Amino acid sequence: MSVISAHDLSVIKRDRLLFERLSFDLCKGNLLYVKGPNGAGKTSLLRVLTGLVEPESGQVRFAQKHIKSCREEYNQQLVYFGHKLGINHSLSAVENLSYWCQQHHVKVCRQQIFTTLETLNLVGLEDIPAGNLSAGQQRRVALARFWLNNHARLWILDEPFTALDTQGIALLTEKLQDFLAAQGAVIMTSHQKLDFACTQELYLEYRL
Amino acid sequence: MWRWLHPYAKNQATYELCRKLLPWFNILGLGTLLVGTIWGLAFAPADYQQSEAFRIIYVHVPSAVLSKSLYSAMAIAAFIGLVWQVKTSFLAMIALAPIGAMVTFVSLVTGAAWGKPMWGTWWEWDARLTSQLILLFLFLGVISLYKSFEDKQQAGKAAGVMAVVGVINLPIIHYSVEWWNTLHQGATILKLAKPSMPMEMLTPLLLSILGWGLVCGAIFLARLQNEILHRDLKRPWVVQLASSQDRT
Amino acid sequence: MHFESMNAFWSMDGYGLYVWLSFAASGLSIGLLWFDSIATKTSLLKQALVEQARQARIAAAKGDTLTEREI
Amino acid sequence: MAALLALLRRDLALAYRQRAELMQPVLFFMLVISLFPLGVGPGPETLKMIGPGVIWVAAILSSLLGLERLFRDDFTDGSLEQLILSAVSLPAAALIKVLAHWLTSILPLIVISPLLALFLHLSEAMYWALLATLLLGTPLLSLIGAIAVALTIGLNRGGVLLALLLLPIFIPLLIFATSAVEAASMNLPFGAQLAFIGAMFLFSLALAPFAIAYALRVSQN
Repeated sequence: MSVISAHDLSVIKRDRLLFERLSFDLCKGNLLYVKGPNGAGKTSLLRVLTGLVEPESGQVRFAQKHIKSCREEYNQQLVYFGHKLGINHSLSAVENLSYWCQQHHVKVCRQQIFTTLETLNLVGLEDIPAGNLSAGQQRRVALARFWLNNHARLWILDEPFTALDTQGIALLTEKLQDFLAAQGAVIMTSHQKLDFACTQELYLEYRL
Repeated sequence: MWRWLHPYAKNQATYELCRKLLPWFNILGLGTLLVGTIWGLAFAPADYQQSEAFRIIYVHVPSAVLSKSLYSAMAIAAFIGLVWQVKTSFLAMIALAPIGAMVTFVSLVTGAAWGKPMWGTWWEWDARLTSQLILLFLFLGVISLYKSFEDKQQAGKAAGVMAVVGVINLPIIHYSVEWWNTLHQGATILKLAKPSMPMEMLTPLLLSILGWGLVCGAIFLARLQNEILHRDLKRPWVVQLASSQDRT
Repeated sequence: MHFESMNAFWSMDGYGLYVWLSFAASGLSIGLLWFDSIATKTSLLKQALVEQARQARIAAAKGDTLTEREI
Repeated sequence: MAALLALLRRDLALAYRQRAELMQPVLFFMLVISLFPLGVGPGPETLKMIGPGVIWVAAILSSLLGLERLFRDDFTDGSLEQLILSAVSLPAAALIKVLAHWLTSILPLIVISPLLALFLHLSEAMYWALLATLLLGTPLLSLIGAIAVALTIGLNRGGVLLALLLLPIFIPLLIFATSAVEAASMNLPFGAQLAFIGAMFLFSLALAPFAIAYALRVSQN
């Protein structure tokens, strides 16, 4: 069954046509791997799919409904991991995450957040301001959302492996596989080589 | 309905429409403006109180009348763009803004030049002058907001919000300034009795207003064309147009 | 003609400065904006040609001919 | 509802952690006001006459200084993206953020206003009128200011532009507020002016959240 589909999407950014008439259909348990050189519009495509950016023409449908008409429902089922982490530097990891969970109507207790951070190898860093953490550690804090939000059906990740060490990459890959096995759908970009079972590929060309 | 059309057809069609209308506006506008101005300057009788100085009316009133209507037009264009997502509408909005600013500026300068001989001062914090000055600031605000964005799509939306916020505020500003002015009436302004204007003065005035309107319309069409060209610079039709113009 | 002589016309009964200032300012403002609109148009069309030349260069570098659809 | 409360709590906690930064507009407010007696002379009558206007102009200027904080950090670190993609309705969230901003950056100005009234020799009746106009009028500053901040958030250099966009729109507020205080100084009723400010406040309370939400969405393009 289709989770998210794009119909005739065209996107223009800063007066440059990134791509046009792009369509695809992503089903449960599948991963869409968006490839392409820098500047081809991968990030823009992902942002259009989340509904943050409006396409020049065409539409994105979530469970057959236009995402504009079911924004609230869509947002509850979606976790987006972008270039900007959404981690406030003055708040600690725990504060950041518990605030995020409340925003997304995810019910978690403090203990759960601590155990998740432990899985992500962040023991002892839970209570210090996130600004004092390294880039990779901050990314791990942001990634903890995928462990905490258990009612999402669609994950959209923009270059999730950047700045992660090998162990971090392994952790995330494993988590992605679990999610796909549990009938989730994933859209991601990466410069890493990916080996997942059910992978659809989408290649964006750089247009001058 | 637009969805069915070719995505770029609309801008091109608008451009063509502008191109067809432009000569008419140019000729009619320039003609009416010249006739109105020369009639007003040289043939209309002098005012019995203000003598020849009253001739400033033939530029002051048209610019003052147009300044408010241009702001409304700009805000309406912005509103259409925001609500019905008509992208060409934002282009019309930003084409109107500099014209509105220019006209408002003219009305301020001519107002000052009229005020000096009549009231003895270039500038008076009079209700009309003050709200006209604020109107100029609102125009400049919309223009500079639009210019600050590199992504013109986003720029149109942002400036559109500002234009609509401004038009909601405009009456509030106008009445509050008027009310403030009646409280702070300093040196009494010489209020001139306004008898109904005789025909030989009124006709050139109406002609001038019409002429200004048409000339502003012509400039608007030209600027709208520019905005469309700027937006579609990389589209085939613009390239074709450019090379055909280049050959001639 | 309302005025008796050209001199009377220029002096405007002593209000010449103000009247002519107003008309000059108006004419100048309209003229400048008009000029700006036309100048922008020519420069935009030139830019379009530059853009086309750039596209042609890219196409040449890619080794195939440029069709308009690809622009 | 819980999500909105969490947002309010987060913004207040953040403001508390950055309290040094929050003090700057307050100090600016006091400095601007103390420049006036130095500039126009210390005569109590003069000061009393210009006092209400000076306090209001200073309040508007210093509120502009703090406005940028409203969405700037959230925009740069990506929290805004996550907020837009959350289950909370964006206009409500915007209203909460404006409320938090008012509580943390404007309320301190009102708190120190008695001191400034003393500086400028305002009478007691004038002070109460001033306080009433500040309480009703400054939320309006925050609401309308938030629209302009949301519009300019994507720009790197929004500062002066923000003032350029906002100051013309604040003029009616300035007029009604200062005239209310002036009326109070002559022991005249000033209910009408307050009613006007109140009406403008309610009007913007109803519409501004939607404008802010729209502007925030545009900022993501």
